[in-house]
Amino acid sequence: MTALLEVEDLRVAYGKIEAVKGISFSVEAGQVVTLIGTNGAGKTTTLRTLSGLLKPIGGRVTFDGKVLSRIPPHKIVSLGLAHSPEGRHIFPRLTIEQNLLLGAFLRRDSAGITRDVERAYELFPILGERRKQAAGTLSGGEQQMLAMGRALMSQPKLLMLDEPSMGLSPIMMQKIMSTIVELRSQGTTILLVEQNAQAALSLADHAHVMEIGTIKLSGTGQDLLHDEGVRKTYLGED
Amino acid sequence: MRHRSLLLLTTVLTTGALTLTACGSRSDDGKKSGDDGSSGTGSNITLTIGVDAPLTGQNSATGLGLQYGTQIAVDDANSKKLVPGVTFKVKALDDKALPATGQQNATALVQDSNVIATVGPLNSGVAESMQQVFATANMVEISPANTNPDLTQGKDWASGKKVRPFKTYFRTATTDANQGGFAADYAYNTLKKKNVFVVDDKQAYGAGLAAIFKGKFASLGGKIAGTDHVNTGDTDYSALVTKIKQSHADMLYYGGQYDESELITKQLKAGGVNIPLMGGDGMYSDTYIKTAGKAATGDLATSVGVPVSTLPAAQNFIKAYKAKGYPGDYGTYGGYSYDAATAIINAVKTVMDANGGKLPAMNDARAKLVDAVQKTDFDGIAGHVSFDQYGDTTNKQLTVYQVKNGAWTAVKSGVYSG
Amino acid sequence: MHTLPQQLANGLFLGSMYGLIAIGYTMVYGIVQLINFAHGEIFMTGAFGALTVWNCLPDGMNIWAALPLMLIGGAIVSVLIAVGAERFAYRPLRGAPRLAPLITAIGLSLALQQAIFVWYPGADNAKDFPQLGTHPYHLGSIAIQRNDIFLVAAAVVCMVGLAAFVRTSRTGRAMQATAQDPDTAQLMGIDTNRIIVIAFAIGGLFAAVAGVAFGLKYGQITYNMGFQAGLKAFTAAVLGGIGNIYGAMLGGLVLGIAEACATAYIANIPGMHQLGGQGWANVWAFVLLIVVLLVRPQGLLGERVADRA
Amino acid sequence: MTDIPLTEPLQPTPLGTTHPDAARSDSFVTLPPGVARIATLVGVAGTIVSTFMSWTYTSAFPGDLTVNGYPGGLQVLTLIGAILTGLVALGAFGVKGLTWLVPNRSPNAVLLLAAGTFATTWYAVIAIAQELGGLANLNPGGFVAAVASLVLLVGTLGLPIDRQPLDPSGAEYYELGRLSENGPARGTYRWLRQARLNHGELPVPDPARAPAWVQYLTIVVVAAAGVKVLTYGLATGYTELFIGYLILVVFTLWAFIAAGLTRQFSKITADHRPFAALMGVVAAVAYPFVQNNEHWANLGVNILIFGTVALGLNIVVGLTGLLDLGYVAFLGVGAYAAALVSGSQYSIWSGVEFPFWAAALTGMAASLVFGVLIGAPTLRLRGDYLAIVTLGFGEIFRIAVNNLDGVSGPKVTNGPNGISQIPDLSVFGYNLGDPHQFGSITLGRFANYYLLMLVITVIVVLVFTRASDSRIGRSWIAIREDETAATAMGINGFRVKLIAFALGASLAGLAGTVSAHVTYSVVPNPYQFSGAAPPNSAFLLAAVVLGGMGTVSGPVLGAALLYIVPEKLGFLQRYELFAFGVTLILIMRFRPEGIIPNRRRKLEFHQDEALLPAQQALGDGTAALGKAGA
Repeated sequence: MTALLEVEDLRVAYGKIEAVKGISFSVEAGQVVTLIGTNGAGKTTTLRTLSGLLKPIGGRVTFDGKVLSRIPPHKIVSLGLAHSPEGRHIFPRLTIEQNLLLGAFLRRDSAGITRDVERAYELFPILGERRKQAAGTLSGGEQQMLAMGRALMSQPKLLMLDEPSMGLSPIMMQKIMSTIVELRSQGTTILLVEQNAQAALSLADHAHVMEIGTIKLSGTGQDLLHDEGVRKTYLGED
Repeated sequence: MRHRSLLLLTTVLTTGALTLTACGSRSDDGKKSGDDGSSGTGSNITLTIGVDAPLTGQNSATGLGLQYGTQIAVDDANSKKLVPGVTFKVKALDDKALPATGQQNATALVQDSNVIATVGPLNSGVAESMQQVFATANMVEISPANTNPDLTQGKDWASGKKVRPFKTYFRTATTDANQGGFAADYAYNTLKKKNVFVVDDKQAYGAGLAAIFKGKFASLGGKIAGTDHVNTGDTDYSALVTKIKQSHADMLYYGGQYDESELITKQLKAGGVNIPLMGGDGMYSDTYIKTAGKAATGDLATSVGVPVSTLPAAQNFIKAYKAKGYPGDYGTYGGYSYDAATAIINAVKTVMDANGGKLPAMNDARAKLVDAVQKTDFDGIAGHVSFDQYGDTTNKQLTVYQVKNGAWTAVKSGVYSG
Repeated sequence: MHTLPQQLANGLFLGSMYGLIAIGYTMVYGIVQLINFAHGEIFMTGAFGALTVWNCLPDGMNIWAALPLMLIGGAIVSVLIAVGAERFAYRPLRGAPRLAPLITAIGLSLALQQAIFVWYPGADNAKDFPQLGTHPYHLGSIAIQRNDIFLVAAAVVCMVGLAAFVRTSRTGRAMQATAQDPDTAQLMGIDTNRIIVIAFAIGGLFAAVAGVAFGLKYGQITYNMGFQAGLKAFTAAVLGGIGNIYGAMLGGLVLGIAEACATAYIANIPGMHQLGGQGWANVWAFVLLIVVLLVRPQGLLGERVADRA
Repeated sequence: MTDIPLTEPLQPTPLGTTHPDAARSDSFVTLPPGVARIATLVGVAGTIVSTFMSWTYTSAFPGDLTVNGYPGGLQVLTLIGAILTGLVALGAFGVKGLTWLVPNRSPNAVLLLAAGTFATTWYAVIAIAQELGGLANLNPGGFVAAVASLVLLVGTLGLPIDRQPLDPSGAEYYELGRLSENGPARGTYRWLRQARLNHGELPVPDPARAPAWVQYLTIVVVAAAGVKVLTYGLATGYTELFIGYLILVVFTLWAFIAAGLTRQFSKITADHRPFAALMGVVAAVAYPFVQNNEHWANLGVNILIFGTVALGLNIVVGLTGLLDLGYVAFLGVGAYAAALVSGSQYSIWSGVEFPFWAAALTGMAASLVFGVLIGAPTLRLRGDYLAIVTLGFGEIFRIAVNNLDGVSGPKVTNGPNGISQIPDLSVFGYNLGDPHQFGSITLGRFANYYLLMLVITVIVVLVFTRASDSRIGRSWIAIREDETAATAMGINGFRVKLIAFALGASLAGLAGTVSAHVTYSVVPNPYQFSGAAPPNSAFLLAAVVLGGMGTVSGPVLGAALLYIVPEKLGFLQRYELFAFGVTLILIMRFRPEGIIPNRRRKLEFHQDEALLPAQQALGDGTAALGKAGA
């Protein structure tokens, strides 16, 4: 069986600067795969390329049997690839509910949408309490929940989360991470980009370490969690 | 180092080639101008009359009237051989109604050794930047359209201290001083209007005209119900109309062009203010009636000279203009342009006659032409053409027109004398 | 001061037109942060499109019957030009620094103006435009033209329709999302290029309505009518808070009323007798804009948002 | 994007990092190498010979091309083109002694020159046939010229041209949008992409190794040639010749770039900057002596005035990234200030006559005050608001000076009549209004003002370069690139922007003081947002952007083009403004960095070309907006 997402020799450049220099990895359905690495390693660039916001200069991305390279972002969403971007990027002047509905922009089944909105509120009760409130008034952690909930609204086959824990308090981070665990247990396929390597590795099936545009190391989450080099560089132990 | 000699060689070669081009260009100029035969020696020489006017953009309809009015005068002179041995040509430059551009055109005309004199410009503001250039070059400039008295009579003309700033500058259009006064006289004495609202467009022509009208009307004993100023390009005058309505004026005097006054009169009548609008030659145009429609009925305009349609010469001019299908609006200043060009052509003949039938060297010819133009005296298509000691036309004949049955109809002709 | 109601009405009518044009500026700016300088010319071409339809219709046709056709004709021209400009002039520059599309807009504005001036028959002078009649209705002391009633009605219909469209329709929501965060909007599955085209099209449509209203109101249109009107509408859009469609309408109304009042009343203020009247009205309009921006930099209805990036 | 340092100056990365395929040399027409070379040389010879023949039998075509024995008019241009092509071809073929003409040995230069010669010649031939009505009007010389130049072009097409690498076979062309699915469109596009010449990175010998005197001589020769070429172009007496000239000049310059000569030359000027600058000034000073014509001197003054104002605007727009749409008002403030103290009888202070230096300072000071008055309240606002406020200020200025005549406002400016009869300046007892004799050459009034303005322009250029290289200049650029980051680094954004605004305004005011005297009068109507001719705010922006933002020579070149092209292409007449508008759109579309790009700017404009912009552009656009705005 082929993987849900297959990335082969992907290369992305800003002008003449190559930010991603030929990486390959794959995500199987039902897995949680994580990309970890320092700032500037090319993780965000990779995700933005997968969702079509950036165009690669080389390589091949296959998602669910389709080659993504000539497909604009809004069509990629319709294939079942959802992207919760770095920095959350909720729509601040729309209400929480409107934000969630936008997540289901391409869906036409109103009954299903209503059901999924309710599911999002179940997952994140705080959102349900404030559903008519402008999203810009939420705290950082709540905005992250909204961003995740919104990404789930498209019923994705693969959910890409970019730095969901960035800038959050430890308690909020705990909450977000446990949500990811919950999603995994529901069978959602997740591609997770994180700087918090400890948390990411402990819940990932597979993990890849990125450094200046290349994948330095790959393995299962547990393997890497116990890898000497990874511990030194990314987990702050010496 | 081993390239040294070759570098020199190539330098010399390049310089040589470039020098060659210089020679080429010089001979080309000669060839081009000498298209119709070599100048000076033979039986036939070509002289150019320059035209400066806005030929593109907003004022171009009027500006093209200047160009083609001059063109017809030149065609007539050539076909009638008014000056034996001389073929006249027109070189029209576009000043875009901008002073600096007008000045560049003036220097270009002065530099062109075939240009004997210039007709133009349209705008008084442009004239200011050109006068000195022509004066320095001793070249005659006759404007068929400038009406600002300062241009010929100096800054203090109103107080009676008239000084002519440039002896090379003439005009076949009469000044605002005459037109404004004539209009005020007609409004007060003939129309018996006692309470007039005065508006102008804050351009040299319109503001000058309105100020003179206002002064004269008040001195006659009339009341100025109010004044206001608009910007060219404005379209909404509803607030102004409300103001005029409130002032209970019995006439509106407008100093400016038809572009604005046609809108004002429409909005005035639509606003229920049924008083006539009166203006100067800037709105004496068929376009005004055409665009303003019924609202124009009863409106008045003054213009210089006698009605063009009464002169047979003018009829031929209009016929020629239409027959050639020239663009532009000959109605307003086309006739004066024709007369201005004819004045130049006649003066060329005078200069040549005085010189034994030959044209003196260009510098000399230009200088002598100034005196010859000053002595101009003939009947043009827009009235008698001659110039007073300031370079102003002595044709003080003015006519008041009123819109009746969709056409300008002369209601009074006369000579204004202060 | 018994002229005040009339002057307010004058301002209201003028302001409605500014508002209609301003919506085009504000929508395009709200979504692509582009000052579409050519919008005034889109308004102008709409009026010429409508006039062309009128000229093609049989002589003596009732103006009320012709009006819908004229609106459609004007709208087709304006929308085509607006969308074409987006597709061929602005879209290729979307990644470039802001000056590039601005210069393009200035060039486009010049080209459109000159194209009409040079190629539209007789457009070097004002062109006659049919009117709905010139006899005013009286409402108390206020005289109201039929043409003005059309203008106000059109403005109200357009505004209400647009507000409903933006608030309730799916495309409307997509527009709001694109305006707030275009990248993320794409991640929601929104085709932002389509949304931008729709914004330009709506702007063009409203400009065409304004163009027809202009022709009806003044009975004539000119090739350069777009410049002044565009400038004022842009001012109105900023005044109301650029990016906000209600703000555009409000800004237009405030500006129109301010101009009418400046024409009528400033000269009555002691010490200002020379600084009033129609000649200074534009100056006061801009002074008002500057004062508003100083007190409330985001405009009357604008929201203070942190600059992106 | 956040993790990529975009502003870091790029090292010329070796080819191959972004494109897998190396550059290639490939002819457009398949010819045996020897044949191509021979065809080229035969074409050159034939073309040269043809210019000594008669092209047409009638002298009705301007320039009189009927003469056998020596060339005239357009033939001269063909001759120059052919000679240059021949020399460069020999250089490219490695003929000893001429190789310095093609330092990188690329035949691209030959191709471009041949194309220029071909275009000029065929333009001439077609113009003759068209104007005189039919090919029958061509004499054998004309046919010889046409055929020979065609042979020349075909021959050079057969040379191994350095071109862009081939696109990989599966390359995607996102920028084509929907057409990218369309086979023929893709094919055409691919062919066009691969047809692009590529000579920018071919190695050239470092000219610094040549002896110093050669380097100095090069600068002198180039400056002299520049003046010569310019004056020749200005002196072209008729439109056909000017168009031919334009074609040839453009292709020749392009060819010099392709040969690597311009790179060497810019290296030389960079190494000898003071000398090069001096020669530039000398060339500019020489202009009125070489082109001794008052009209062109008048145009020259106007170009310098306009160019100087554009330089001031360049500080505001190009360096600091502030969008000013009412800049011409500062020129107006300076002009009015100078007019008021000029001693003109129309000034309200008609008795006051300042010496020039004082008048210039007054004009500068007045503009500076206005700059601060406008800037202080508005520079804290977002960038787009600055645009509308400056636009409003420009309108207010024009309306105000139009009304301040004592009738509809306080009496200051004499309203629409303006302040006229401004007396000529006198500098060191030298009245600029009078012609002065220099040997056999008489310098007229406008030439005098040209020289005065040149001094001012030089001062402004010095101020501009010193400022942009200084601490404050770096702050401006930092603000332009990212205001938030700049502020975080401790730059007082408001103060720095205000300084830029005030400095730009005072430079414009300085230029205004001269302009008032040159035109004898100041009136309100030129100081508008957009109009049919310079100066106006839209044209100023256009000059800056066309020429190249952030550079010194860009705005001056832009200014020159905006004056000379309309002057020379008079045949466009009423289509002129339409053509101008379309040109602006096209230039922004295809060369947004301007004719003389600032290196950094160029990267900024084209960075996404490699990214293939179609979809990505939107997000990038807002980022760029945010950068320039705020």
